[in-house]
Amino acid sequence: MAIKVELLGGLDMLFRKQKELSLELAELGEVKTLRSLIHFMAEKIESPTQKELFYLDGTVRPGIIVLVNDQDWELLDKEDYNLEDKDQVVFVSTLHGG
Amino acid sequence: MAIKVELLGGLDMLFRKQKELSLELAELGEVKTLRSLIHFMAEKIESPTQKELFYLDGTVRPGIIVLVNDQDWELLDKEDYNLEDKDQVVFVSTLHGG
Amino acid sequence: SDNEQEQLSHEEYARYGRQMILPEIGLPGQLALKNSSVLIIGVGGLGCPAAQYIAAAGIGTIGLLDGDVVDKNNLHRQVIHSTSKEGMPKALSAKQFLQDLNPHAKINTYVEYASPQNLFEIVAAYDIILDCTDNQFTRYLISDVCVWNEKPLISASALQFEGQLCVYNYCNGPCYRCMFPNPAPVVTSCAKSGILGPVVGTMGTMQALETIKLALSMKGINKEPFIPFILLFHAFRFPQWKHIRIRSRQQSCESCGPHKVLTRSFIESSPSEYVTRCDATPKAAKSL
Amino acid sequence: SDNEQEQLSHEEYARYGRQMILPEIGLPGQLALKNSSVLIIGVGGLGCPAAQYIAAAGIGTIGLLDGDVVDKNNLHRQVIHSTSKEGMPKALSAKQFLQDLNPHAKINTYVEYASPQNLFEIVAAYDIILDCTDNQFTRYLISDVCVWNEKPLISASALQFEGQLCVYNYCNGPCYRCMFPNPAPVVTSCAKSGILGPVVGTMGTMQALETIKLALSMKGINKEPFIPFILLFHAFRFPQWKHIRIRSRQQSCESCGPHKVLTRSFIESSPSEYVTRCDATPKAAKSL
Ligand SMILES: [Zn+2]
Ligand SMILES: [Zn+2]
Repeated sequence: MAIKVELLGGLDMLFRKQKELSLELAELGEVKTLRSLIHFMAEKIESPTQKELFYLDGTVRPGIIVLVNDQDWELLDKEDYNLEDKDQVVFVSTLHGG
Repeated sequence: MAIKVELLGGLDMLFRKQKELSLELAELGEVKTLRSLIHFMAEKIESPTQKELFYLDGTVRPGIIVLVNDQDWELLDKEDYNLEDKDQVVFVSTLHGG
Repeated sequence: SDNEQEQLSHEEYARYGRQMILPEIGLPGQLALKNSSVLIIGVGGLGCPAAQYIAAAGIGTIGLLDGDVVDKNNLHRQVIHSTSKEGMPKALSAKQFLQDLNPHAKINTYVEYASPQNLFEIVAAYDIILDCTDNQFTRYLISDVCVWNEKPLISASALQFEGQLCVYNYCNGPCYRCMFPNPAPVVTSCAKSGILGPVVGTMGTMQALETIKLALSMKGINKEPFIPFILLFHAFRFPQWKHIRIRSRQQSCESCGPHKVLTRSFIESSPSEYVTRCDATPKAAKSL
Repeated sequence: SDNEQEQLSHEEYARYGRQMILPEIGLPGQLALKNSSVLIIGVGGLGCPAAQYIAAAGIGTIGLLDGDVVDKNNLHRQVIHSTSKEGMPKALSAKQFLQDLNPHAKINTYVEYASPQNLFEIVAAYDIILDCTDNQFTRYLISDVCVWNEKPLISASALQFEGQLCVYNYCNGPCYRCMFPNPAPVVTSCAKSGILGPVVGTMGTMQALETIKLALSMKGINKEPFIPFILLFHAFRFPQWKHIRIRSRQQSCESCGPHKVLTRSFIESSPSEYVTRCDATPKAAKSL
């Protein structure tokens, strides 16, 4: 029971340049929702100022969207979505350059 | 037990402009290989001159490549690959324009 | 509308023949393009290729809005300007280039930056708006003005090796604030973080493609249903592209929802309060 | 090599600053681009944007090979030529444009078509070859010549609303004949079937991107392993892009395998037999 997490829009910089990681769902504890995953990911960031660039008020900070299996999490249950085996989750920060 | 077949590179023109189709694996008969699928698809083309644009000497004509789950069939067993539930097969004809 | 043109000249037939031969376009499609008007906001890394392909394809009326001037140090990605035009306003440099590429296009230039003061009037005159700018404030402003004017918005952005593209405010699709209700605390720019030319070039060219698809759709030529999406690109990932289905218009949206507050009168009468809706005060280092 | 340049001028530092700031490029990467040479075969719908972004990025030496002249009826996709250059050889028209975009590039022009007679010598002088042509015969010829000269080949093609891109003959990746051992019986062209400008434009821009990645990789700057792939694009599909892993070099290949027969001497001494290896006699109507 594993999922894949990919980081886009510069978010890899907050996770020691890791582009993606594989996770056993068991690592998230009892509740295997996107909320648990966000919390789990936030814990990986040591510096508080860096953490704020990912995690704010219990969820991802403004400007980050979450995708599950090529769908916007808004089409699912957002933080309450229950992760399943082989899910592919992407955290992506919006870009403003041009 | 179904698969999805997509047609690219103009091949949809040979199949009444169908871009993609869903198939029950049972429709292929006993042997559910890519070879069976190619034969099954060729049978859908009525005009012999059109059929030759897809099917030649028992397989796809030169210039067509076959992809399964975003992989070249040459990395699998080509015609002998055994199709599985939810496989995504693409037939694509090479383009020469520019 | 009353100004729709029903004819192509012989010259236009010949020039657009290779795309009119496509059954999805034909003469009705080419006339639809000719009778469409497109405003390109920002004639930089995104706006250069977008304008180039939009003009080449026969969009009848093109607006170019940019207050900046040509700078050699941006020519690695702003590829319709040139070394000999250093210092010329980008909108005028682009018009000169585009007019020789396609003399049939009517090109309007606005040598100014997008602002709450000028944007409502300019946007009102066009069918389709392209966000080719490079900062968060302007991106929110353009979206809010497009919502107020009921104009579809084709927005792209790029940084380093990545690009994003989204069609906003079309059919039941989201506006920019539906996707991003609150401004992000961190802002970087191409000048600070860098950008590779063909990355932003690909995104701008794809904006031109979506513009043509949208113009054909708005005039009833292309009848494929519109499904809200965002395209994500990264030059060094496998796969390089993701094509994502996104939310539809959000009831809770402050710009386009039933209880919207970010109306034209709010934006014009409360400039300092409006700024806070478009740019978060950075709480953390701007070093992402 | 002996001709490698170790320095950038002040002007070059400023011009390329926005891409040198990328840690994956930096000064060593920019010097790698300056010390690279790229041959663009075909300056049409693919070659125009490819040349534009390759020149802008600072590739030091660029060859442009095309025997054709500028034609207004192709300007909907050949977007660095222009109406006022009607009738001028495309290679010269492109050089004029590119030299004003970036005067630092050294640009060689070849006003001729690729042929078994001229291509071996010209290809030998470049590090990376781009196939931006529009017919099957030339595509096989370019691949065979690149195999013989041990040059990587970045190939793209487009028709109607579709595009394809592949890097051939690099590391252990396939050559064009490994992918397509025999010519296809059906050939269509952009003139007959039509093509949309931004579709071919996107593919050409992506060729420029892969060129930069390859130049960085060949000079040891980019150390990511090369995985053979083909990119497939369709403007009206969801998803628009597929990024496919493909076969490696094939033992059975008549061009690059251990028992190859399509050597330089075969190609030069048996022209009529060679043609049959590059173009199938159509058995069926050319109407696909
Ligand atoms: Zn909204
Ligand atoms: Zn080979």
